Amino acid sequence: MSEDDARGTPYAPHTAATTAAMLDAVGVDSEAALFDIPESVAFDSDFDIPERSERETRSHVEGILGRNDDLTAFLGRGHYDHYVPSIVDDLAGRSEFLTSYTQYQPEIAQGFLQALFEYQSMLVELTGLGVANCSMYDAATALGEAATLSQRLRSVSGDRILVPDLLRAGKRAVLDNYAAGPGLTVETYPTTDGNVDLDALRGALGDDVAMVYAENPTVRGTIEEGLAAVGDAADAHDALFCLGTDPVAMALLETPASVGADVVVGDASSLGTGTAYGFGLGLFVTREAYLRQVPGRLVGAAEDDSGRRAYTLTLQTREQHIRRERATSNICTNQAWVALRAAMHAAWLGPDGLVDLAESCVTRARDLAARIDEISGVRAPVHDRHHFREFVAHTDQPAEAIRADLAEEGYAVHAVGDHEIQICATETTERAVDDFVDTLAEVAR
Amino acid sequence: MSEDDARGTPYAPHTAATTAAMLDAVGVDSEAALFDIPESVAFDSDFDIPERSERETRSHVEGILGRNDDLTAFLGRGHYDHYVPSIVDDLAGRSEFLTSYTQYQPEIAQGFLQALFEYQSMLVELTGLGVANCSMYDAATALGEAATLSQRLRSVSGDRILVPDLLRAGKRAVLDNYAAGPGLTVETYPTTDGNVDLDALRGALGDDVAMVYAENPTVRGTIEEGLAAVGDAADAHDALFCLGTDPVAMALLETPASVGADVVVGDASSLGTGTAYGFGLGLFVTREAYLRQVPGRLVGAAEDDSGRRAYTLTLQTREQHIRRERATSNICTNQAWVALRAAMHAAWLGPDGLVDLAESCVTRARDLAARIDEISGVRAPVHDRHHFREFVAHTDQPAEAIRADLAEEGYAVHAVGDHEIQICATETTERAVDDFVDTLAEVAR
Amino acid sequence: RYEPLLSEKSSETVSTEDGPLPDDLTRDSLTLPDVSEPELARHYTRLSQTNYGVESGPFPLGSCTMKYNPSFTEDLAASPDAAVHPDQPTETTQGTLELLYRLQDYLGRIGGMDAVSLQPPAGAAGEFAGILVAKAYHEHNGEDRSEVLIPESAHGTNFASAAMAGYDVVSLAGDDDGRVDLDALEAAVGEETAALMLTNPNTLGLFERDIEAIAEIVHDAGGLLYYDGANLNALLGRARPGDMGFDVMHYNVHKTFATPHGGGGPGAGPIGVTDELAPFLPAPRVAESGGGYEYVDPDRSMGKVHGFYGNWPVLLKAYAYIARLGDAGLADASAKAVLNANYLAEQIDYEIPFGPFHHEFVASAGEQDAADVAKRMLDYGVHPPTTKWPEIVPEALMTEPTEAESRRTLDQLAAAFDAVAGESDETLASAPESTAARRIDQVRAAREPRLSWQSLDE
Amino acid sequence: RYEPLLSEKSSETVSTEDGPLPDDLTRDSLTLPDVSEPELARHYTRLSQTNYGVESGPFPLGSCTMKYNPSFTEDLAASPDAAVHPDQPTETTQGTLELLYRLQDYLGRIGGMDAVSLQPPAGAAGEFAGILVAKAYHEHNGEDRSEVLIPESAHGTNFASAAMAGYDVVSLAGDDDGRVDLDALEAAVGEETAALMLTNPNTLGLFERDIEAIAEIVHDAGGLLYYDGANLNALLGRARPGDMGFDVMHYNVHKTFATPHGGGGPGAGPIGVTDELAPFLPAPRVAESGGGYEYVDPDRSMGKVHGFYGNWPVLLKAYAYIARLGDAGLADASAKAVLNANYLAEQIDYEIPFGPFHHEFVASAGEQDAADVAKRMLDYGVHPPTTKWPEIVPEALMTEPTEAESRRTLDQLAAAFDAVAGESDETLASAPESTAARRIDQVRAAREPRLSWQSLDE
Repeated sequence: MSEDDARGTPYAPHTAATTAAMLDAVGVDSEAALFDIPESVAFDSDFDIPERSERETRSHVEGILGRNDDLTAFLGRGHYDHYVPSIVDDLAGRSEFLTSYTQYQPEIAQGFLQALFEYQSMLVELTGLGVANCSMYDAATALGEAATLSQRLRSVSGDRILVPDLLRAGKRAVLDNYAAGPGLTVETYPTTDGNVDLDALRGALGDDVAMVYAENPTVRGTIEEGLAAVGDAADAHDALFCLGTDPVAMALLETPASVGADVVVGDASSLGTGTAYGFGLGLFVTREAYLRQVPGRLVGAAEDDSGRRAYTLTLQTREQHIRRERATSNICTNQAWVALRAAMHAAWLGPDGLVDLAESCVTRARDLAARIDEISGVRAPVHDRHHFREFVAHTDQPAEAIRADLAEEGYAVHAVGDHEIQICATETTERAVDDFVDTLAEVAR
Repeated sequence: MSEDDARGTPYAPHTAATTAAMLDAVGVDSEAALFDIPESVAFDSDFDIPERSERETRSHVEGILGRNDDLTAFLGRGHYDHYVPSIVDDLAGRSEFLTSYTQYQPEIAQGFLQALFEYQSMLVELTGLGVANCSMYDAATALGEAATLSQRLRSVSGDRILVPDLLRAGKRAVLDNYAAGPGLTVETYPTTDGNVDLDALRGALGDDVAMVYAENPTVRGTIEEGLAAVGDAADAHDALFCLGTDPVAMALLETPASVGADVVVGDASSLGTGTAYGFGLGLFVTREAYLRQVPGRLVGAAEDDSGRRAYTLTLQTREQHIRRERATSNICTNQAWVALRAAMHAAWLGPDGLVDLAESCVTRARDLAARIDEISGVRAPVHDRHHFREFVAHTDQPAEAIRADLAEEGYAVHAVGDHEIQICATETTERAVDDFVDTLAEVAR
Repeated sequence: RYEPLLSEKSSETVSTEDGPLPDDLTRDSLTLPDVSEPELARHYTRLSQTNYGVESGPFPLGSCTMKYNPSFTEDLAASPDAAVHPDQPTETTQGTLELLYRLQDYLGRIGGMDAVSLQPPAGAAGEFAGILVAKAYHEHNGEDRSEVLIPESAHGTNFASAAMAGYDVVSLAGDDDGRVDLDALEAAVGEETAALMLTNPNTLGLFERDIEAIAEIVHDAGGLLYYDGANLNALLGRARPGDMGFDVMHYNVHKTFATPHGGGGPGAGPIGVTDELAPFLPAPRVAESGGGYEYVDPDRSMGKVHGFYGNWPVLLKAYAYIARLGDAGLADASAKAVLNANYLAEQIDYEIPFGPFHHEFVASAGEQDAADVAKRMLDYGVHPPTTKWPEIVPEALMTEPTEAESRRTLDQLAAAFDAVAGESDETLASAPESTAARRIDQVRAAREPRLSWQSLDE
Repeated sequence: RYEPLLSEKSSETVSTEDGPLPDDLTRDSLTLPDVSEPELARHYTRLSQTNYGVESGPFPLGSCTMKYNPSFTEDLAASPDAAVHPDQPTETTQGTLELLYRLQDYLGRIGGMDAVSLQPPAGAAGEFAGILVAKAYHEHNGEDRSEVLIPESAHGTNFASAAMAGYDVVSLAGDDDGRVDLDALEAAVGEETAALMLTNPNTLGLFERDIEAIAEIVHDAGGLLYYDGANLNALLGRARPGDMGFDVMHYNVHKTFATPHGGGGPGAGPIGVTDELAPFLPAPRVAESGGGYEYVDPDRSMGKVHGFYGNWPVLLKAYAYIARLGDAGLADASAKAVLNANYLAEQIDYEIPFGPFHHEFVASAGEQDAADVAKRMLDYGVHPPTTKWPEIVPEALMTEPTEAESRRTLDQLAAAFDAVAGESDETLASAPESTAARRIDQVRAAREPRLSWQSLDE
């Protein structure tokens, strides 16, 4: 444990004497003798990685991270920063949660199971659909899983997946990989003024379409106005309607169930995690009818031998550790602890707090767009829509130059077109808004 | 819980409906009706303190704290910065420890009691004396308590307390207040080259002396060389010998018991806490013979009804909540949680780690003094002694100017004389040492 | 679920020879537990599992105010910007000083006091400091008063603190209603009276309605009125000690301002005084000066009660709590604390002889032994009230649910009280049966003290 | 100790009318639990108390590698400097990129691989990505191979990942010694073989001694060799997949590099490849450039398996762990893991049919039901091993103590194994009896799925 005294891993308790005694008990005279590795493939060199004390390691890693610039990020496009209360770190950090394993022994995992059951239940309320799994990796992989789900349903035929032309490239790239296995092709449909171009979508639809995907709010922050029609159009061709959203938005916007969504995907890490370089929490909710085809883990209520309510992972025959290549997905390790955090955050907010937060996402974007619209050389919002958290602004100067100038001044925005920047406003940047607007006014003229 | 929605304390669960129902159950129609306060002393104004959301409060407080300059502090003189491993925060922060009460119901407080019992035991090992209490506020108040202890012992008479002339002023001021109650007077004895001037001390001693206090290491970082003689001298006059030290120093230096100390006091927050603006952990250890006169709480081993070992607060009849004005001290709330942290840190270090740390306190001070001695305009160490953690350097320039110039450059040292600065070196400033020496060389010439 | 002592897991003796010091300056060896970090983590995790905290369940300890401790204040206290050495020059620690200054100011407003010192590291230290302020004041006025008056029902620390300051303690019997007996006070007060120490509401939860008369009696005799802040959580925004005539007071920040009790500490016990007493406060205090902050020593300071500046991290948490709640939150905290106490009292079968009470009430266990009642309540999964004190109520169950409890939890607590009320003495005497340790033999523990693992081998 | 659901504590319905959006764009109302922070804190504290983690006790889950998760890595992951938005320009996130670059480099050295992608957010995602890299490679070479070979005893994810990538899975029976049967491999391999997926040591803990011959057979047929990194904790510093002839591998950072399992996740599943396959890695990767770092898309990238850059906080923790241990620590971790498995195996009564094993062994419960053995072990206060898998061992007890356990804890574990070994089927069938929940009826849970609190009312 001491700094000057490291001779191996600090996380094994063996003294030299214990090691010797244990080797003795095993009947060998060295640790090396326990390894059954042919000489020809043995590694007899070094990684050349120095060992460090805990203090030195912290200092080393903090030194590296300190090379990140201290920017105020007005960034969104799928990764959002909402204030996470301290209590979430405190409770989720308890080792009984953080260091526990998947709940294959439910009798000693009731706490985590109940928390995940509550997470699922909150998503059921938010979506209006019947079945939420207890996490996928992120929004992109959840979308990919929705595509493969469409191929497992007897009610759905076809091999085309339709996605909006504005779909974020990273999400599209992931979807392409998930779609390729079962032989699906991914195609785009046009948007108009940020939202689904319903006529164009209808034109693109056909009975060979397996799934239509739309987002609300869209990646540009606009709020869709005719999702029920999208749902109807998909339904008319027996295609799944998959809706991308997030739990904060769902607290205010039309429920996915009410617009006919069959699957809801998205990133729930907007609750409980904050900015973490794209670290996600894939939410996946669908109709009860598709239960047996759901990917990922499900927690169910059960009874124990004493007749009391208990919780357990259930319907595991869908999963890879039992069904192997016929599983509904390969997912094993998921984002359970991130889901725990999201549930804690949602419970901390309560329905009042969550609706307030969602409403502030509308008003902050609207107010900031209005202020920015006053700036000479900028027009905002570009889309004549209601917005959620973020919006696109037109800049007379090249967007890339604006972005770079703002970065110089300590602010980050997205450049999303030659003369279009995208700006996201949440409570965490509240204090910086005035200076940001002034700075933008300077660099934009 | 929501930001826009605060109507009272966020830490009470009452909805308006519950409040109404509860008032109803009590049989009153308003909260105001529950208060039995005469009109004439009722407060009907405001504190004019705004309410803030958690996010706003954090931002507000972080903003204030951010006004502290980012200095590298080569400071000691009673408050020391040693690296505290993460695991201490993690474990001590568990709410079962942090938010628990004094262990008056031992059946549901075994964990904390055992941890305090272990803390006491480690101090017994470090001091060689028989009884450690489970904390006082800090080194100064522990010293004050030692003085009052001397008045409660039949074996001790006299009303003079002798302390070294170099005693830190703050400690002296506290001691004066504790000493005044029982009518003690505090006097100083001279030091020579940092350490006890034994002849002078012998001269000052008499049968009217109740207690002799010395420190090892001294406040100037020097290591005493003849403490056993100090102990003998005090003993010759039936005076208590009280030794001030800290647990890191005790891991290496002569044990208090071996030099005849009757009471050991000091600050143990050098383990487990780090720099915290003088936040302390008063250690108090004494001979078993004085057990019934010990101030503060004591944890003892016991048995429960099933015959198993258990722990409990014991000998409480010494304490204020039972003995009132005849108690051994007024202390009630102590520093239990800080003691828990110190014990965790000591256990993390183990004997190897603790001795290594103590040895590094000697070598770091010695090495830094040697490097500084090379600087033109500086001579170090001033005292021709072995040092622990810190040492005094003579500067040709006025010490106050050096101190101020260093502060400009981001370094803090003590100015302890017209031409004397004091410098403390631990592992936490290791990375800054080279630059510090260069900077000192510039400002000192 | 017995967890061995660290020393029983693994112990090692390390020699200190061949170190950087001559042998005659060092000990020979050091023997301490030697465990790896994973073992350490499990050790303290398991210990924590046998310990009950505010987040474990209801904690209705009368007088102790076990309210919820907001997690975010811990994060702030752990901020690197808060980790400052006390000897850093004040021009480099303006953040720390500003926070302390603001807390002095807030506490002054909340208590109705003119000047505040944050130095005392706990409530009892605040009492000691406050009484020494009073003493310095009297001495400055050339008066040598020797007595401090304290009601019989007061906290034990009041008596001990006054005695530590060198005063003789005069104990005042209460009246039949559980409050200060004005006649007894008149009889006791005199030219030796340095101060009267009073808690209001008192330990029965009762407001001392005659507080103005009490103040007049004490002041007329040249004495000072000291307010013990232990029960301030009952009054926030409704009444202030300063407005009642108190001259000195201490605040218990872990009771009133939600800093955690930490298994016994650390706390902080700031004191507030009137302008008249401000020159006698502990040194130093934080003052504003030219847009910045500095330390100043009060002119006739009584000295110090802490080696540095008190329990800084605790003060920081208290400031954060006050800044979070503001006027409305603080007043609501008191209102809900009082509502909860009254609601709970309404639900339980034990008799409550005195009232109307505020944030706490003292029920009587009647024929039952209050300490046994407490042990039995543990079996119902709740923390019991404070017992056997104040003595004016036979077999006292001193109960303070705080504002943090929900109606649902109060109902559970009431159910536990009432279940125990119906049980036999035998059942109570053998309780608890469901805890990590069964009833502990305290008598033997005190008779044969074993205070370290070293003593277990004897 | 039943803890009600949040919804059973307090629930509230909030209208969304009168908000900033037209009604036709909003839902009507939202119903969710409505609890205060103190209630929330108690809810999750109590839930945690019914959950078993690595700091609760021994956790010898074979194949899962439940090693100790150092606390300091959590602090680093919580650093404000680590909280970066993924769309920040890379010139402003040089710290993040440097850390990722260094981790790519370290993982390459540890696995003997030329190039590493950190993107896959879990082991299974790593498999999927790795197989897609292989597929892209074959396609680039104009080859349309349709099969992936996988030993019968492999992890279920191998099969599922290959299938998700569009491959037919060919399962390979093992030989009598529990290793790959070279004859069976020869028979199965061919021009349709895209890859062989292999764990080494395999799930029985056995090193595939013929790994060079296996590599030759697969490579000769034009196939690639995929290394499942689940058991890499056995080999650190002793052998590297790259040196054995593997072309692609994934690392399970929560198994090998001590990031916490989080009750099921998050993990991270970086993949390493040879130079030949590097152009096909996921986009983007971090590259050094002129003293700084930048993202570059590999020339013939297979695309992406995560919307952004993978599980950044997990990667950060893994880097911190590697930087802490260094060469000596990593090698020692494996040595102690293997020593612990062998020592534990020596102490227990159950038969262990295959060996010599490394960091884990698979005992057989014989006539007992392995799942029942596991339930009964819970009553002894320890976590049981993985059961009933791999199927080659009847009633398998797959046991991996990891390096974190002390001899003392291993002896306790062995005692639990041996106590259960001597118990009757009836005792086992009614276990556990000392846990927060008794044996749970999983069959009924699956037959009548109730997956939300809404479904409980039905």
